[in-house]
Amino acid sequence: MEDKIKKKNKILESQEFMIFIFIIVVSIVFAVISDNFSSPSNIQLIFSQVAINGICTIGVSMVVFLGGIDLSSGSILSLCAACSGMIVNSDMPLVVTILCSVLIGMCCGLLNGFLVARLRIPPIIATLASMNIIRGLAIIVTGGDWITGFPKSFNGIGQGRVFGLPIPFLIFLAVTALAAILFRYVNIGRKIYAVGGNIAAAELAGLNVVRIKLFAYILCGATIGLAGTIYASMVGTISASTTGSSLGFQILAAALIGGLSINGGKGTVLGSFLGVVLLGVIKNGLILSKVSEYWIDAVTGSVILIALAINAVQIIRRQRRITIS
Amino acid sequence: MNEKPILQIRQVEKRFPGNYVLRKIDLDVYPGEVLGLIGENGAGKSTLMKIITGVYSLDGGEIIFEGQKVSFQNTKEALASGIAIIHQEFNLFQNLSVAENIFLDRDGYHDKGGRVDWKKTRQEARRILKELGAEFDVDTQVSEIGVREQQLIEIAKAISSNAKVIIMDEPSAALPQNEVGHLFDVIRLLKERGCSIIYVSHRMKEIEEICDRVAVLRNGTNVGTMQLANTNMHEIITLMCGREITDYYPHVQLEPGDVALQVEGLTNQYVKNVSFRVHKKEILGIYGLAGSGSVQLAECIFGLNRFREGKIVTVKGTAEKHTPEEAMSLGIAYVPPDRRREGIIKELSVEKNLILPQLRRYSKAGFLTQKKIKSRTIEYMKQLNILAVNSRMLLDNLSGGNQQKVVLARWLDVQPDVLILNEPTRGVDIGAKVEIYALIDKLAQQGLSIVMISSEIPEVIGMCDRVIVMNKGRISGTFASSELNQEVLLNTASVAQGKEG
Amino acid sequence: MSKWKEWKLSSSLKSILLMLILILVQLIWFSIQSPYFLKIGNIVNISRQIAEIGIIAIPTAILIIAGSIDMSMASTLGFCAMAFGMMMNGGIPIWAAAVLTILVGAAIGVFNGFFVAVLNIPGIVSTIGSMVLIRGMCYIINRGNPVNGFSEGFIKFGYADVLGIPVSFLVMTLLFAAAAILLQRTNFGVKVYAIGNNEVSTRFCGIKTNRFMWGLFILNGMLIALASIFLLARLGSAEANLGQNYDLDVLASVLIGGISILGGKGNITGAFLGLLVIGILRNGLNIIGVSVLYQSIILGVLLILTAAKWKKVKD
Amino acid sequence: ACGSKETAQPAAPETEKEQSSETASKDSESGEKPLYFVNPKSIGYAYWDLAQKGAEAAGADVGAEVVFNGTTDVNSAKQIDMIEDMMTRGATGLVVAPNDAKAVASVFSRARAQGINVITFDSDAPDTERQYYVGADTDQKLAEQLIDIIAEDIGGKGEIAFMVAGLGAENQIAKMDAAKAKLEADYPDIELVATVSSNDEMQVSLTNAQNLLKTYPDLKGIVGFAGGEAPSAAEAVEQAVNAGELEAGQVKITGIGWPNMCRDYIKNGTINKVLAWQSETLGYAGVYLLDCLDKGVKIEGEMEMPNGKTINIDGANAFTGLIVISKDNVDDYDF
Ligand SMILES: Nc1ncnc2c1ncn2[C@@H]1O[C@H](COP(=O)(O)OP(=O)(O)OP(=O)(O)O)[C@@H](O)[C@H]1O
Ligand SMILES: Nc1ncnc2c1ncn2[C@@H]1O[C@H](COP(=O)(O)OP(=O)(O)OP(=O)(O)O)[C@@H](O)[C@H]1O
Ligand SMILES: [Mg+2]
Ligand SMILES: [Mg+2]
Repeated sequence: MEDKIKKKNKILESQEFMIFIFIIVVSIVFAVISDNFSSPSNIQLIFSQVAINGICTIGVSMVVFLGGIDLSSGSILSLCAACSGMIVNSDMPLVVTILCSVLIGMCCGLLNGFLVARLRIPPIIATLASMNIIRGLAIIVTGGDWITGFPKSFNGIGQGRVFGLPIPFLIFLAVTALAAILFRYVNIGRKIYAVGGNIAAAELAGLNVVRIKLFAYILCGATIGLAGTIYASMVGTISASTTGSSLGFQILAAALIGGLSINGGKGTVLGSFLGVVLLGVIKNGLILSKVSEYWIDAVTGSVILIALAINAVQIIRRQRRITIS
Repeated sequence: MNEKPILQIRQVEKRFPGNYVLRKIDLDVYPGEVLGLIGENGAGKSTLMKIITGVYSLDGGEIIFEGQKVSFQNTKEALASGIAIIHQEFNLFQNLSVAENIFLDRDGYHDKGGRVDWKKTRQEARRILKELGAEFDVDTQVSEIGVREQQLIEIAKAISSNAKVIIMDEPSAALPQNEVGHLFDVIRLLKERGCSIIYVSHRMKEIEEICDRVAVLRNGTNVGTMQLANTNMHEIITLMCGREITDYYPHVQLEPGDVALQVEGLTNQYVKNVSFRVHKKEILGIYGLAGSGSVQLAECIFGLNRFREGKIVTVKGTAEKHTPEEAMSLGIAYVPPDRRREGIIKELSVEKNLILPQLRRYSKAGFLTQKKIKSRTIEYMKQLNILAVNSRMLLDNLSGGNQQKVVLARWLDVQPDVLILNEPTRGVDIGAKVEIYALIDKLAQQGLSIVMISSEIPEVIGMCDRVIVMNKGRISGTFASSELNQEVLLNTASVAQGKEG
Repeated sequence: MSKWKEWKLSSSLKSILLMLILILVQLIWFSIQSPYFLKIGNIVNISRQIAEIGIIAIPTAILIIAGSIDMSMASTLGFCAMAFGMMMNGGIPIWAAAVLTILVGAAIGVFNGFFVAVLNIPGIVSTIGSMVLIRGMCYIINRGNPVNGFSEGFIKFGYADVLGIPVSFLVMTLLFAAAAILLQRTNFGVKVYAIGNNEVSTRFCGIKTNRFMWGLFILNGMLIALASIFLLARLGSAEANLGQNYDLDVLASVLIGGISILGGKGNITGAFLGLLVIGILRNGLNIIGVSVLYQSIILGVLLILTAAKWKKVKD
Repeated sequence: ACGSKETAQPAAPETEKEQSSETASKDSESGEKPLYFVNPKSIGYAYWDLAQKGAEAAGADVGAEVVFNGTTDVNSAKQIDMIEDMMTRGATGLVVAPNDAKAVASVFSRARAQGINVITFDSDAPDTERQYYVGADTDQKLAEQLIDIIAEDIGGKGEIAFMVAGLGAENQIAKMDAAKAKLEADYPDIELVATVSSNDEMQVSLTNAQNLLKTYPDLKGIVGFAGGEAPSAAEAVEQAVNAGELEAGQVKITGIGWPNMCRDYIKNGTINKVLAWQSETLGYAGVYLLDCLDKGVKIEGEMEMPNGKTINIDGANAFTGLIVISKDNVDDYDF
């Protein structure tokens, strides 16, 4: 009985629950302001709009759990999307395209992992560097050309729907679920949390920290690779120099709102998921509410800060309340 | 002992950049024995233990375990072969649960595909903790539990593996006295099962109580290994320090002077209506088990914690709500218990660590007065016998005991009327301890009031004039040191009292 | 025993030495590659081009040493420049507008510092929020239009020099010198390093760490505002997206300069040298005519080379 | 700020030429080729790649060395740094697509003072000392033509929306202002309901377009003022039509659009017409005009360039002309 209450309190106090409430509140506000916001088709739209950033955010969350960071995610997305487009245009089947894209993403992840784990470069520097390098590669690979004109058959993965839900969103859900399972029930996932929590202890305990870091970065790359193919299919045109250029910061914002700590070891996949959804709802809602185009950034920034502030106040309150056992 | 040793250390050598740490060490460990390992701070105990378990590589010699030469790459390999270690510093994942900290990545607790067996993890954790006399929720995050519980987890980690040799590097440093009893019960149990223990500690009482043999390290060499039955503690300590120590508690009780600090009705969520007075030239002890509120009390007095009601009065004034800065201006200084987290600043020099609370005094128009700082630091290094190459050495490169002395020097330099010491000798070797005691006593003689919060009973009894015992945030008894003994202290500290927790 | 000291000292010396070698190598290489590189005019170019980034690098370095960071610096730069321009266009005398702009910077610092000092949100987190918000403000204050049409005198000021040295570069150098003295020889410096190393211990020493941090953010805002004045004078026009991506250059110089992103370590001299490395690299590659694409790859590789610890981990 | 102000005098080059005989003679003495620096707004885009091709081709045709380089991000401060660096390197002529028309004024006047010829292309900087501007047409003409196209598409009345690359970008603002003026003057029944910006990210412009369709159910038309906007809008419309949320032809789209990106949408009727020009020609013309300035060739009227294309000189402007791309001619172009 007491256990149940405790569990319930835990849920109510969790960051995830707070964002969930925040999403609901923001949605209600938008629904009041705009007639269209709550229409089923708009909700579908929001779902499909958050999918690409969402999948990438889940990927990057894996390295954030580790105590890492990935500023290069936008560049990786660009490279993978461009390559997906080029592969599709050379008449490869979808499966091959996805596999190649994922593989390329993994290579980028391997690069990051190598820099961080082997050369022990602080992740923010390492990925700042690889951001430059991979972006350069993407532009060179495409020769700066637009990648476009994909066959109709390629539209499915980015634009199709199953049970009325956009396929990209379903993939986003699946990725989230898989990641959640990985980080809750699988040894390697727990080890990633452990490394993020206390790397010195992890090393002393004989965890192969280098391999764990590599794994997380490669997995992150693979996830972004998957998102790359979806990007190509959904957006239809890729310009390597701009694709995902603001992605890195959007992901960070979503993850941080979702309660992940930049120092690692903290937060959940669900938190990232909700963070992404919150940002997506805000962006969609602001336009639907006919907010002046000049105000959109400012309002988005304010909402991010408000979410962070509410969470901070909660943490401060909770710390006051914790009594020693 | 005619049996063959289970673990043999042969001519082991270790160099760190610039200095020899271990020189041709020989040491045997026999099955089912508890081998005490003692030595001054920096003698090389931890280093030797880390070499055995593969944390460090060795530069010479060999390690033979069960007749085989071994060289582990990391603690996990050592553990798999049957040698477990409890490190001197906590190595816990604050963000993971108790149960998981014990069994993370352990074979048998996840299947081939890597799926974690949560049920088994929890059950086993619960079982082992119970064995240790601890009954806390294994699902709690480590960040939410106290130091004592954390130490128990470290111990649980080591004994959970059915190791044949368990190395315990100062496992009792963070445990209150009453818990040490539990630990010893467990050690005896392990011993019965034939497990060998290497037990490192600076507390001679413990060595005396639990060990069969004791090895003494000095300056990286093994200066002697002996049966405890054939020797006495005095001899061991003399061997360890290289000099004779006669007077452990040099305290002389003085006629107390005027009231220096008066605490009235302090109340917040941790402490309930606490009032007491400290006089000049008096050493007041505060004793309490973990969670008794003694730490919070000290933090309240020093302005680190808010209190709702009550006030603090010194000769220099009265405070109701205040900050550490104001506490300092009231003449109060505070040496916190967790040296690494709350005391030192690793990457700053000895000098700068010293002057930190008094930057204004050591600067003119914001510019540091370098000469004054240096001479003052060197003064303290001499006075407290701080071993450092020079006053600009980074604190990170000092041993723990010396770091502690720097923190002490920092607060003495504030020239306080009241000095609050929270666990001032935690993890410090006997020699240094005695030095610190002598220093404390000298300060009291000079007219300082000293409040000493400690969980080490002999220290409390030996050093204090008067002792306040705390329990669940309240004062549950006040004693003159003459009427004190271990039993009284423990009883007063643990009586059930009041309703709320 | 004395050997430890040398060994420890050298690690910070090492990174400075590495910088110096890098600069030397660049100088030699570029002057071999192009006869124009070592011309006075080009040196002046380089110094003018790095000035604003340098001015921002100073508070950034200080913040990072103190264990925080301001991700909104590029937005702040843009906003201050726009505010400054609008004030001038609104008829406020230049000097008054400059003072007001620095106050605007300070106000942004107060805002950013609030989240860090009062709400205990890490700087890297909260300033990502303010980055978006402040950029949004850039669009709001002039409804997205660029601000320009300043007096001749002001534009001249952007290229003004003293004895051939650009004013902005002089100011930046003076600020670097001041910061170096501040960090090495004053109370302020001790506090910065102490907080960056161990905030809790520092607080336990009676230092109001939160308030101090807040102060650092205000200083940061003010210096960015100063940089925005020079930038605006040089450009003569401020678009709403002014300064975008400046943060990456600033961070790269500071980090290449050996300042640890984890706080508490590194020194301002390193940041200055890091700035030179990047400034010379950009200019040199431009002059030889290397495509910017390869430039960014080269920059990435350089970051890696300077930050990598090639030695083995164990012991 | 429309690009049609006449500031520079066509005759000016000759006099300048004489003033700067120092550099010129140095070039001819050493027999070195002139060095022309062509500086786009940024690099890595197909649009600028084509401009590079054109510029380099022109360099080969007129016998000049052409260096084509720009920043990776749209950033006027870095752009100016780069121009300065190239001046140091001894460029004898500049062809620049300024990110910020005002910010380049100072560097242009220093270049002119050193006798370096300056031409803007793609985007003008009319209040500077640049000698000529090479563009497809003025921002005003372009915007007006786009409004005419959309007005015809939607039958002269209804709600429309604008999609731009950057809200704060000078050339986007100029086009928007002209378009608004045109709407006000000629099409009182057309209502501009919203403007959204994408920062040149395709994903963002797609999202923007989708949101527009949701927000304004009565929306009749979308005008895109940068190359990525119209195709994104078309993509959004097609997806909505496929999902059954929109009727085909309900929302018309026009804008600046490159044939390769819009081909499918034009062919299947999602887009009726877009306006385009060949950046290759712009690059070519920029270098060609620079060379004319250098050699003292008279610049006036309709000029045929060595590659066979013609440009129209109108005061200080040189126009290569806009192409209306529709079903009929979309296959004639490959860019
Ligand atoms: N990481 C290191 N780098 C260089 N030298 C080290 C390092 N760690 C330990 N040492 C050296 O090892 C010696 C022994 O240290 P060690 O930690 O083994 O002492 P100890 O006997 O465990 O002391 P204590 O009783 O305080 O725990 C020190 O004097 C020091 O010179
Ligand atoms: N990086 C280092 N370089 C050189 N010497 C070091 C280094 N780290 C530690 N030491 C030396 O190691 C010795 C032991 O350090 P350590 O931190 O283990 O303290 P300790 O001996 O365990 O003290 P205590 O038991 O009081 O904690 C000290 O003498 C110190 O000078
Ligand atoms: Mg030790
Ligand atoms: Mg130690």
